[in-house]
Amino acid sequence: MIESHETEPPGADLPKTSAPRTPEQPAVLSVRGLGFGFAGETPLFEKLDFSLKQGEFVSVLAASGIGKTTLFRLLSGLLVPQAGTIAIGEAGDAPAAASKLGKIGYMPQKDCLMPWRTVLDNAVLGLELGGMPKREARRQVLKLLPGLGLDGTANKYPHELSGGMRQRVSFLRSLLGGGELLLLDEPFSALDAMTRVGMQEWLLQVWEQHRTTVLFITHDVDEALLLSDRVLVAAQSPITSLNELAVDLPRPRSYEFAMDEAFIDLKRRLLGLIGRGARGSSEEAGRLP
Amino acid sequence: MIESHETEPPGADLPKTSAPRTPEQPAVLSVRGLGFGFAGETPLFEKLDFSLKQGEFVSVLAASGIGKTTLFRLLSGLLVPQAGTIAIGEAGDAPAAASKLGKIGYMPQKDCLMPWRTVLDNAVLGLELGGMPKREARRQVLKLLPGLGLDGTANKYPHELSGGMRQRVSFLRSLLGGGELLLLDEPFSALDAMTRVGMQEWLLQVWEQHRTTVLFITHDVDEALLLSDRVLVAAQSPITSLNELAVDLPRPRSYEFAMDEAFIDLKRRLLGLIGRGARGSSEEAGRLP
Amino acid sequence: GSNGSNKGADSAETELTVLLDWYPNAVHTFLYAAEEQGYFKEAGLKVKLQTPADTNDALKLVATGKADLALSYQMQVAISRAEGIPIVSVGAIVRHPLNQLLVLDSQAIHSPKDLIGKKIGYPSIPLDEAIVNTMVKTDGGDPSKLDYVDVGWDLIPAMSTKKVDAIIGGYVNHEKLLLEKEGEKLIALDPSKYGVPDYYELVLTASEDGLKKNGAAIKKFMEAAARGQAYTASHPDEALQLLLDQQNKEFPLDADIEKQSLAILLPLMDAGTEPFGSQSEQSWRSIIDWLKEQGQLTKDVDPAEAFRNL
Amino acid sequence: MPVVLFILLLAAAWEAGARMFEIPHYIIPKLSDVLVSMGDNWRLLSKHFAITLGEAVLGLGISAVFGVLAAVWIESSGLAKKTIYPLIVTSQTIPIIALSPIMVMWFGYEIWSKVAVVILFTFFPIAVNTADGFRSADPDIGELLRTMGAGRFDRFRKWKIPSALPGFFTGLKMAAAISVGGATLGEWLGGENGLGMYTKRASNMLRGEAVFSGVLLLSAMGVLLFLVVLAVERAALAHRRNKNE
Amino acid sequence: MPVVLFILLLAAAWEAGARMFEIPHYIIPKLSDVLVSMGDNWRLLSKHFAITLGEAVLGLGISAVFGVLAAVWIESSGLAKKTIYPLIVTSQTIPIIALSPIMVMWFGYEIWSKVAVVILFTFFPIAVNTADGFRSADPDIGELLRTMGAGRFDRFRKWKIPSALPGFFTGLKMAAAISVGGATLGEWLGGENGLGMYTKRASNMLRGEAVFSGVLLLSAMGVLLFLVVLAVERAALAHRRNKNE
Ligand SMILES: Nc1ncnc2c1ncn2[C@@H]1O[C@H](COP(=O)(O)OP(=O)(O)OP(=O)(O)O)[C@@H](O)[C@H]1O
Ligand SMILES: Nc1ncnc2c1ncn2[C@@H]1O[C@H](COP(=O)(O)OP(=O)(O)OP(=O)(O)O)[C@@H](O)[C@H]1O
Ligand SMILES: [Mg+2]
Ligand SMILES: [Mg+2]
Repeated sequence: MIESHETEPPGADLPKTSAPRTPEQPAVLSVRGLGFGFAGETPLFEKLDFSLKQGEFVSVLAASGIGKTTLFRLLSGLLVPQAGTIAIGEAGDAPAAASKLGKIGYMPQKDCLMPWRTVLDNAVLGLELGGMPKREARRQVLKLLPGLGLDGTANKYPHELSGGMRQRVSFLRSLLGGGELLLLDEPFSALDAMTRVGMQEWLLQVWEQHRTTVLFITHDVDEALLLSDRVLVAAQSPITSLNELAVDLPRPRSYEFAMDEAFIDLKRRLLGLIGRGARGSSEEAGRLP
Repeated sequence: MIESHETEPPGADLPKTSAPRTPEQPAVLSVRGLGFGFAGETPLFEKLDFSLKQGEFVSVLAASGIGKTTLFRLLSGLLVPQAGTIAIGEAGDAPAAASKLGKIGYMPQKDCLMPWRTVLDNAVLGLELGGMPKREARRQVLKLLPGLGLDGTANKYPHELSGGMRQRVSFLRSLLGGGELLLLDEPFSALDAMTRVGMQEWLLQVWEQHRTTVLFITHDVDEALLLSDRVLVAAQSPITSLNELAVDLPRPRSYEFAMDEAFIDLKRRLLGLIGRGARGSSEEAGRLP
Repeated sequence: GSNGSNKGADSAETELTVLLDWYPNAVHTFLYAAEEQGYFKEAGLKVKLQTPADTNDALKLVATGKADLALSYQMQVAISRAEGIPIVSVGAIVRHPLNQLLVLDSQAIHSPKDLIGKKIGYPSIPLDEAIVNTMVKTDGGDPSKLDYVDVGWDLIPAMSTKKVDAIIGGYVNHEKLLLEKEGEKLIALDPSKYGVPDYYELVLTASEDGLKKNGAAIKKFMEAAARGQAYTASHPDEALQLLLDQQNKEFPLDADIEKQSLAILLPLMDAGTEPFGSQSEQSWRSIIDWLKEQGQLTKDVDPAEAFRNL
Repeated sequence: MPVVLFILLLAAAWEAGARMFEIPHYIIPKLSDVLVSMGDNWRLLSKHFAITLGEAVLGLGISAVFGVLAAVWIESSGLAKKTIYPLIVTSQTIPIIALSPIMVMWFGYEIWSKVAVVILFTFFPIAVNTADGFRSADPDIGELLRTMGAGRFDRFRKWKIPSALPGFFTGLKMAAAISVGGATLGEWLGGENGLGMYTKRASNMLRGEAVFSGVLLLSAMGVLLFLVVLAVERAALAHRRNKNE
Repeated sequence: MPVVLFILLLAAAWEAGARMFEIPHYIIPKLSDVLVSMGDNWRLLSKHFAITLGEAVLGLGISAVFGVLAAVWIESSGLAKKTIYPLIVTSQTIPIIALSPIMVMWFGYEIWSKVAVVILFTFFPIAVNTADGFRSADPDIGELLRTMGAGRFDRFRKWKIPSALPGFFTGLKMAAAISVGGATLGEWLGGENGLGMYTKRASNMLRGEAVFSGVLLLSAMGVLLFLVVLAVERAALAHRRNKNE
């Protein structure tokens, strides 16, 4: 069950890295022979294999519309694979689809905030479901809001927030939901560079503290390189395999490194992996009426 | 009425640039002494002045939650300024708030697709409102879909699309809506790099063909520099003025230039202008419960 | 269920539920008199008066034992028996027709045959059609030329708004009085004068089972009721006042109208030398024969079984 | 299929219950007797059925038109909202039977008094549900249309109406179910024809089987109208995500 | 304010119309006469008012509980949807008055037969609107809750119920308006008390003024109940974006 596509990151033994990863790390997620397509559509996945190890931070880079969100919905148990298996947790062979639900923190691409709840009550949802008393849950979340740039919004309703603020509330909610595996679907796409860096640092802190395994969809190459242990790239549709790039940069990382030789080299390799995956291309651009 | 914060872009006389811009260009949008804040909140704008000239492509860069979307809603006439005036069109002093509506192509930050309409019927909306027969409008739009990577989706409903596809449909719809001024609120935030480049080139084509004036919100510094004649930066809240950077790069531009000295210099200046505008900061990151 | 003895403080009292034919009015004076004068109590009865939605409900409730007695109509009892509803009449309360054909005086209608070509309103009861048909035929007219309009509940507005020229189904002691109070002049044509057998308008009914089980109590009830009627006949104003007092707590009756009504009713309720409520087989036979003739009975009904003189 | 099964089950329960508990036939007749009576009077019943159906459908149609118009009016004018809406609500609180003389005075004994009662019954659910449907329209789409220069009319057509459709159908379904009750009541206010009249006369003649054949047919008519509306709804909202599964 | 003005206008139209057209007072009395009659019988009327109000409120309360339960059941079970829902629809299509002996047999002449009619009237709009409210819930939020490990119960509580609230209130508002009609009809089926009985008797006595004071009070009661529900709705949905403006 346990696989290792990964080479040991050289920064693993740096003092600040609190979660050392070895090849013996158990697979917390393993996907075998996954096949799926929506009814009446060409399949999105065929015989796809991959796995995540305990405590890994892995990014997924792929073209829009290729099936990333669908993959997340499969992993979280919302959709049922048409072929293959998805196993979550140490005992990689046991659980059925239903049991995936609740073991996962999932941040969907759309914010999906409940319009009838305030920011605070939206963020609190996971704790509430976990059985924490509402008052206590609110108190804890209230303390976290300023760190996300959401101070003063606790009692606002979602339609009174900016797009980026909604995204941050959704992000916070998914983190508080708990679960050993965190699936984040373009969590920072609506944020400006500064806010985004803040969020990334915040996420890394959480990750290191809790040793959660993170699978992270992004369209930002720099972000992928900065955050991940590995980057998975899907270049063709249907997805039959994921190309993989191990990011062997020391941690903690920051955007200061972005000009470093190693980083630029990785970036070049990553861009090479991506290839020309986008469906749209400027050559075909039609004329507006 | 006519102002010129802008220096003549050196690339203006290049053969490929089809829309030469001179300082004499009339202001198509001029904002004077704008003041606005939501009821019970601190104001978002105070005594804000700025203007756009005919045919200009201007980007806005600012932190999440600072008021960009609100500014667009003011410009498009959906919100009414509490102070100051917003004038659109050549006769800069005449029109009242209501008359702005319909003169503008507005792509909102949320996709706002009609869930009961197919992709095709959503995209067609602007033409339909303009009085074009439905059949003809559909025919024209159908030809445009492949250029946006949306081939085969014409008869899908929004909930069957990926996030990036929905964004592209919304983008197409706003372009087809017509209007002399195009307000685009983070139009490409959900797109991967390749698709994004395709869309950017598509947008530039349209812009050059139609000489529309474009005001473009983005969080991507490279994108802003690649597309714009000027970049406006709002660094503090409430916004009392917009810092401005003229992008005097020749057109057509491409990401190949991103490593050029001039580009990197502009980028550094732009990043300097932005400052630390984000509300969130990693120092304040709280602990997860 | 309401029959059987009351297990309360006064266990000697038998409880009887009596369903009225309509909301309480002058025709029920004898019941209120018997109650207020204590005749029921003296007879060891506890009587509960109820107003049902209509008498058909009342008949069915009595038949199933949900109530002990119900005021109903002689013809309705005959029809019930034909439909297999085990109802028996135990007393004739009003001994002659109250339901008469009412015509506005201005219409120049003086006898039933004058109705040819006119509109006759009736309240969704096919029997009423049969009554008018017989009257017209007896009077020498052709009933097939009559124009009936089913006016549902509202007899009086139908006539006063000139939707119909005549109405059947109204009572001479109620609808006629009310219309006259509004200043209309009315002619009432009595069916029994035009070929319809003289029948009992109102009878008191019990079920066959109830009669078996509770016969004694019902007999006592009839005796107490007879005393109530006797009191009403001798002290009409006082008796009526008992009814009015009782009703004014719930709904104010029109004292004037009820007084006139009672004056009309008293002679029609008078059994003469017979005891109050007594019935003749002759009356039952003639009305059953007439109903059969009119095709209103789906099965034959034995007149002797339809009533019981207690 | 399960529905058919369920109906058969109910029918069996009725027949068995009537036999087992020895319920007097004049209270609840045996289903078999009702069906026999129905068979015997088939031609008469179908004539009355057609008449009542006509009243119900006519009333329902008029209600649909005016209910929607009222909802549109309420939605588009603050004054209408403050006047029409309370008036509509009030119209529902008036006990019709108490005012039957007025109904008869105004509409006579012809079909119109029955149609009027049907309208009084069915107008309300259609108007209220449609109005609430309008109100549930996503304001962001409305804003978008405004920026595109869509006037009130276009916004109504392209935004409010599609948004109110599910509510309208909820109202219409309810209205379809109760329209038959309205027609029945209307017939009881006076008239010569229709199943309502049939049941009332049967009831006055104490014919339990005939009453129940009338009631069964009236009920079937209501269910039928409901199903027709349901089918139209299914077709109209086929592609809505959370309508119809 | 415009509402008050509007009511005054209607009142004036009534008074003027009754005077001008010389309609018999037992069909449409003059408003002024009605008010005088109301004043004269004030104590009696308020007693009957209280009784009818009690019936309406009790029936409405029971309907609210069972209507919501039925909607929940319909929402959560495919079988219930296929059986209960048709049953509820059918219950609406049955002409109640035809079955009055059954009502009386089962519920007697006490308050329960009236409450039963109120329930029969009001259960339907509550159940249907609540069920449609459940169906309109955003499936994306439901999916999110599932990923968070929320079971059926939690999803119901935190997603379906808040989503169905507007629909529930639409239904409850309608139910409130018609509950009074149900109570009136129930009283007509038999009873001694209540405003419905009062109007029925008055109508039999050709007392137009008394009929209309009863009708006015019944109407006012319906409007009152409606307004109470409206106020509760306003409070409960205060922060919803497109409810209440
Ligand atoms: N419910 C659905 N029914 C039918 N087709 C669907 C459905 N959801 C998604 N699809 C299709 O599946 C494909 C993959 O969609 P998905 O949302 O997984 O893409 P994605 O990789 O997340 O893209 P993006 O980066 O734009 O979010 C798309 O072509 C989309 O049209
Ligand atoms: N309808 C509203 N009512 C009250 N406050 C609002 C409303 N809409 C926006 N705001 C507030 O106004 C501020 C600016 O919002 P706006 O959407 O303009 O931000 P933005 O610059 O577009 O941010 P982003 O980049 O995240 O989209 C935010 O603090 C937000 O909470
Ligand atoms: Mg996606
Ligand atoms: Mg924004």
